[in-house]
Amino acid sequence: MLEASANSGASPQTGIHQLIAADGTSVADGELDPFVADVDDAQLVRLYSDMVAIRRIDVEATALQRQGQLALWPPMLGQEASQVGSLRALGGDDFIFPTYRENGVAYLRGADLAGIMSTWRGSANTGWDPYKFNMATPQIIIGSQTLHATGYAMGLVLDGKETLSIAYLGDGATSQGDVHESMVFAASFQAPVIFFCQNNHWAISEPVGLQAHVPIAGRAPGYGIPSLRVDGNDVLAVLAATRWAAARARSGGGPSFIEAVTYRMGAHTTADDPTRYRGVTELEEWGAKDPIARVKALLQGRGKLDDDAEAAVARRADAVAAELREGTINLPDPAPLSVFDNVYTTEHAILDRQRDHYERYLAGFAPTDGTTLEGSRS
Amino acid sequence: MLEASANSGASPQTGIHQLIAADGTSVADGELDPFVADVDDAQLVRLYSDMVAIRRIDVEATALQRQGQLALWPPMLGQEASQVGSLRALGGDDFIFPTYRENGVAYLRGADLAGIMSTWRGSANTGWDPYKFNMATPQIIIGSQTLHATGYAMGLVLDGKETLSIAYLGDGATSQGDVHESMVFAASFQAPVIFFCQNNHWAISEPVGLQAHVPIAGRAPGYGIPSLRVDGNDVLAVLAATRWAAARARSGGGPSFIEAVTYRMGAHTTADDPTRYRGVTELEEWGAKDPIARVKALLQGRGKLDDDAEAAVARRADAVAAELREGTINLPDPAPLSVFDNVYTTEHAILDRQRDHYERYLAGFAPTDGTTLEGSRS
Amino acid sequence: MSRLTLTQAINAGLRKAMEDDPKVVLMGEDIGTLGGVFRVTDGLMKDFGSHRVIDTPLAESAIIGTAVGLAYRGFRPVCEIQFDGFIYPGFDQIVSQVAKLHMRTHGQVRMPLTIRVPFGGGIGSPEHHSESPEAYFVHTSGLRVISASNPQDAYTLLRQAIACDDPVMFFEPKRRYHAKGEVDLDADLTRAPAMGASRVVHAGTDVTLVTYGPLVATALDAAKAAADDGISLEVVDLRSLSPLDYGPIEESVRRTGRVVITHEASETLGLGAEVAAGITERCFNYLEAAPVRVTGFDIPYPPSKLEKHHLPDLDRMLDGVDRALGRPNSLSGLEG
Amino acid sequence: MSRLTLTQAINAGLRKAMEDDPKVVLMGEDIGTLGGVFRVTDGLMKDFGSHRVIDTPLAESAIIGTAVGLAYRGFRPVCEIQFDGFIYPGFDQIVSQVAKLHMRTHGQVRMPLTIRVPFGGGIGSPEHHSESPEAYFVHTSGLRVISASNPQDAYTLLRQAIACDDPVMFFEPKRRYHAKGEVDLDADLTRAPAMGASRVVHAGTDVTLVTYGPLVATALDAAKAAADDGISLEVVDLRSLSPLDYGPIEESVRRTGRVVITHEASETLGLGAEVAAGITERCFNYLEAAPVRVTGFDIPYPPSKLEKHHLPDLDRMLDGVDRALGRPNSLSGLEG
Ligand SMILES: Cc1ncc(C[n+]2csc(CCOP(=O)(O)OP(=O)(O)O)c2C)c(N)n1
Ligand SMILES: Cc1ncc(C[n+]2csc(CCOP(=O)(O)OP(=O)(O)O)c2C)c(N)n1
Ligand SMILES: [Mg+2]
Ligand SMILES: [Mg+2]
Repeated sequence: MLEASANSGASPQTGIHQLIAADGTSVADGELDPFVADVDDAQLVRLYSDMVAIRRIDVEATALQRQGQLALWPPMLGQEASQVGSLRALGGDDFIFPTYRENGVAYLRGADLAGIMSTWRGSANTGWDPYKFNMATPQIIIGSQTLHATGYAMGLVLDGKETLSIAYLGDGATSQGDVHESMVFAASFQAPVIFFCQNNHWAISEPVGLQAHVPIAGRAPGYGIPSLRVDGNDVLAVLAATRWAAARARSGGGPSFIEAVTYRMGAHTTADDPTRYRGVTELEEWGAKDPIARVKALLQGRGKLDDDAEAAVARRADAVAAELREGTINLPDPAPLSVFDNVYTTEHAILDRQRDHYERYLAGFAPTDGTTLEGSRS
Repeated sequence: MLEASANSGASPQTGIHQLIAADGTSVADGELDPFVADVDDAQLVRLYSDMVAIRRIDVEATALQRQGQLALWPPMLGQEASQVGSLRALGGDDFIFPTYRENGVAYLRGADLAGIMSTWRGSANTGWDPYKFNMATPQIIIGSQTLHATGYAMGLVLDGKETLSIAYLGDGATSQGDVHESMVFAASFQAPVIFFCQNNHWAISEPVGLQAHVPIAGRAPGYGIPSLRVDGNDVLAVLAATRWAAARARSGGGPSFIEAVTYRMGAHTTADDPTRYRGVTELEEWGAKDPIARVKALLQGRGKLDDDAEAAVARRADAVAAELREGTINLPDPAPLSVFDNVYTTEHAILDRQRDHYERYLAGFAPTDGTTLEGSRS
Repeated sequence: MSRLTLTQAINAGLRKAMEDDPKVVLMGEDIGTLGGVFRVTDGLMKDFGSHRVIDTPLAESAIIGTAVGLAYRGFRPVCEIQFDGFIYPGFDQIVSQVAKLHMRTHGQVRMPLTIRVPFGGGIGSPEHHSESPEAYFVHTSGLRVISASNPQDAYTLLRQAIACDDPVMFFEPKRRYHAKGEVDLDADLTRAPAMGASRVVHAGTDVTLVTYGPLVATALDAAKAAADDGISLEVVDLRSLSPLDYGPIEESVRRTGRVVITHEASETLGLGAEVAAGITERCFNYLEAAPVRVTGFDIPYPPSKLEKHHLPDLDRMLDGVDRALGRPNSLSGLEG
Repeated sequence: MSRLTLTQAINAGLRKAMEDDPKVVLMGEDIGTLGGVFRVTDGLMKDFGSHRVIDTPLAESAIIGTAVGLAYRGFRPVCEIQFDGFIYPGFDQIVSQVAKLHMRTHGQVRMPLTIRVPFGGGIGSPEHHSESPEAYFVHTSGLRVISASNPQDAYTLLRQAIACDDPVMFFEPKRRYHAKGEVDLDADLTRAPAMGASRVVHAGTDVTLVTYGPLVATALDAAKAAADDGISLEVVDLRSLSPLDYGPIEESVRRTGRVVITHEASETLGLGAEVAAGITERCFNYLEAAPVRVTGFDIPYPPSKLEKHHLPDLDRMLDGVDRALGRPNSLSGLEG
């Protein structure tokens, strides 16, 4: 019988670095502790606030999808610590290459919420300027962005910069040839790139055991790339691990690989129905390891999350939700002739002719509502 | 400065399993010895004879290329132990997926020498029936065949067979995405496939250090695939390692990876000029580790290679050379209309029309030498 | 006769092929437990087991490449590529291996793969989910390329594709997945129209409208609309994109003298170029006007709010018909 | 003026581009120490350093994909693909990333990659070393596609390609690599013919013969041979395969009324299909005969002892010319 050997070893809970346990108690980790020695309670509150804010983005976007305002939404529910912890370890000059799921990262990086949503509404392919936020736009072709991050990091070496690039990727992505080739190039050229893999246990309906027979973090050393396996629901551990990798990159140490072991609590996207392929036990089990609840417990245990602080966190989340909703609903539809925009940087005899023909064709329908047909070329 | 970190660590001479040292003395290896406990001197003489025979193929083919009888030839000089040792560990039902360089393997498998040469003469794309010899034809797209071998092995599981498949690959090939994906699939489906990598230190002009920062055999464990690193110039060690992998495959143990550390003593192909990129020191160093010389020394040391035995080995090599030359020179040119053969298994409206037109066109030139235009369709 | 959606018809075709031949195996991402993101393989893993309905790791080159190995071993793999835009990582294996192995081995190794690709736009999806990559494969010698436009054809053509000893790219018009039609599940394959045959799906006399896959339904609507306008369109469903079957088109164009070709793929070297060139070669003396192409533009697929401006619709088809007839149309007054 | 081979001209073009712009970097397999398997990059690593002439690991998807990352960072990578048949593992990165990123990012990210591909047959090589994959890229919106036929054009077009902010596929006719020609190394790029411009390389009046890359030389020979026969051929070198420049062809066909298109790639959806369709659209009323295609057959590239039966040569071109002229030819007496 040919059956994937769904080796649960692909994701054992052993050997995973952790700084905050699921119940909110602190855990000592000799390797990681030094990287977050400076993180005081105030900073922990900010990380908490970040997580609450991006969870709210998720809730709001999911609702907007149900209301028909978005065509699709890929929830990040459960992965807030991985997104927040990794992003907050980076400097503003570090360049990010995300997948489609790092919408929380994009928000924290400063991208406009409506811009982020424009992709999921279908009004634009992507919604922010990569150079303004040092963050590439969402990548849908699985694994592709890891090569871009590696090439960018090769460019950093050529330019003599001390910044880095980071590629986000999923557990499923680790099966793609491109991810392998990225590691080969990154190792050969000692490129300052961080491979940040969110092992959320699922690639749509496929469990991580189908992609990886043994823990994913075990792959990188085979290329000479050091790796760390951390609790991806532990924002401090993720922050520390990413700082470890960033420090290596900045000091000429080359590439690093991080496996953040987390869990996709929601559907793959709003188009997916996970009840078809996974049980509730697993969900309950992971629900008890919620990344936000544990920080809250930790802070409350220390008496560092009073009502005022909670209220401020809630206000921020409310503001985010309002801005998101408002911005999304008011996103203008793109102008018809903008389909021809930006295919090329300059003129193109064939496409320009098609545009002219289509403009003439549309003119035959004589719009009466005052809208413009023009794309940016006009 | 962006320079590949040519980490010599990519091929350290440490940690390499060996049973016959370069000077022909026996070496004990607790792990490998059991796999060749049955190999007596008579068998060793046969392995020696195999190596001498395929070296002669190489010499003869290289000469034929210089004489314009072959368009190209990829020498295997220096890699005889890797080819002979691996092939001789296999059963006749085990299916082989070679690269373009395993021409010695093909000969030992029984393929007709002229057939083997037809590819390199340009008179046929390939020259043997894969099903007759359980060996696929040469693969030129680097890495591609590792997926075919994996799929074949998946098929063996489906068919409930206890045979295996083996994919040959080079050190350069390990950088290709396909090789990675093969290991992912092989591990997931526990396919009985052997990845047999001949690290001959070069991929055309690129040293292995550019492809692999640390030893190649270190990659496989990251997929949960056990690997061995052996002296690829040691026919016994290669035989033992391949038997180890074969035993694993046959007993449901799944895939294995072998890195045979050897050296491409010749040019990449007859079209290549290695003096442009590598020095003589390296060549001399490896010349001293010749795979054939060491077996000869071992046998002579034991008094097991008398003049009669040597004469028999030489006679076989001479016969091979004569058959190869004779067969190659007499290979017929393919018939013009055979360009249309075997593109499809049955009729094809468009191609059949092109064939008819071309037949009519050629007929206009009215050949007078009695040759036929027909391909197999006639 | 059963009334089935296109997905149900394909599902039934897969089921029948698996029942008929134990060497048929399905491979792909999420095709097992989930039944595929479009539910095309729904229930098949349950009924045939995970050894014949194989959820693969996430790697398209490997899906095709291991299928090649399985074919070597005598299997008939049916690979699902989840969406059109994800076929490209498997392109090398398709072009350099699947298409060439039979010729490379002098006919000794057969490659009876079927590669199923949900293709085309119009479903409001993000980038890479609405591509029409068929031309790449039509240009690749050694492959056969099919596109079904309705449930009956889908059922029959898929069975023929799987039974065919050549590799077949099977393009499924995903935006018609829910369209229903009558399907004769017990029909004898040997009496069905040949896999390579195109078909006139609407008879007419003024202009020949050639299309395939998702736009066949639109073309039939256009024929109705044109009829109201007194123009009689003959609609040809190509069904086989490679090889092209010029028979019915030729016969039609010799009567109409005018031909419009429409598809979602970009114009330049889209299938319309081949049909236009091929029909001109075959019917030059019968043509009253240059063949007209009504296609997607030469742009990457746009965001979904713009897709209606990229995809040929009924109005654009009729505008093309006007052009073929020399009637007032969007290009009137322009040279060329 | 210097007398250079095609490889020397490309080498000079690379050198000039690297001197002019420090952001130009070369990447590829064996391009550094070895200078490339065709010696096109000979000496460049020595002169510019291994940080600008990068020997990469053996992985085409990564060569293109890391070049995308370098372009993100403001570099202008020039990637060498060792042989035509090895471009396919990089196809996904080219089609889904290189071609689309500028549009995807609303023009914010530019992809000024140049991808050099030695292409075509006729050099007696084994499989995968003689492919003509240009049509795949011509069909891909977002790319520009160039093929130079002589040293001067190679030098100029390559510099233009590298300077272009759009991605350019640069197809080098490898069997003409040793052909020599005069090259003006100091010519002002701003005064050179546009990168997108095709050119009449031999004036004539009876039939227009359109081609590019390796077959331009053959077409010029055919023009000479035809002249002996009293037939005057006008030969057009396309130079730009995408976008096509119809200007000179149109002008020519309006005079000759007859056109033959010839290339090594397979016929079905080869570039000839687009030229035939496009020219018919533009010149229908001037055409005296259907455009004729003289191309490689719809087969995988054959073993080298058979390649002369696949590749269009002078005789097959002239047979095509006869067909265009309605003179006795290989298809006379056949219908269609
Ligand atoms: C090349 C490619 N193949 C298939 C898909 C379809 N697809 C989209 S997301 C996905 C699963 C990805 O899983 P993982 O990498 O674990 O990321 P996650 O969605 O869990 O964040 C698949 C198969 C794709 N987008 N690209
Ligand atoms: C996909 C692909 N890219 C490039 C090449 C060109 N090429 C042929 S052999 C070779 C080097 C292969 O090196 P390795 O895998 O070490 O095998 P070896 O030749 O040393 O046996 C290269 C780059 C190819 N054949 N296929
Ligand atoms: Mg996942
Ligand atoms: Mg090698």
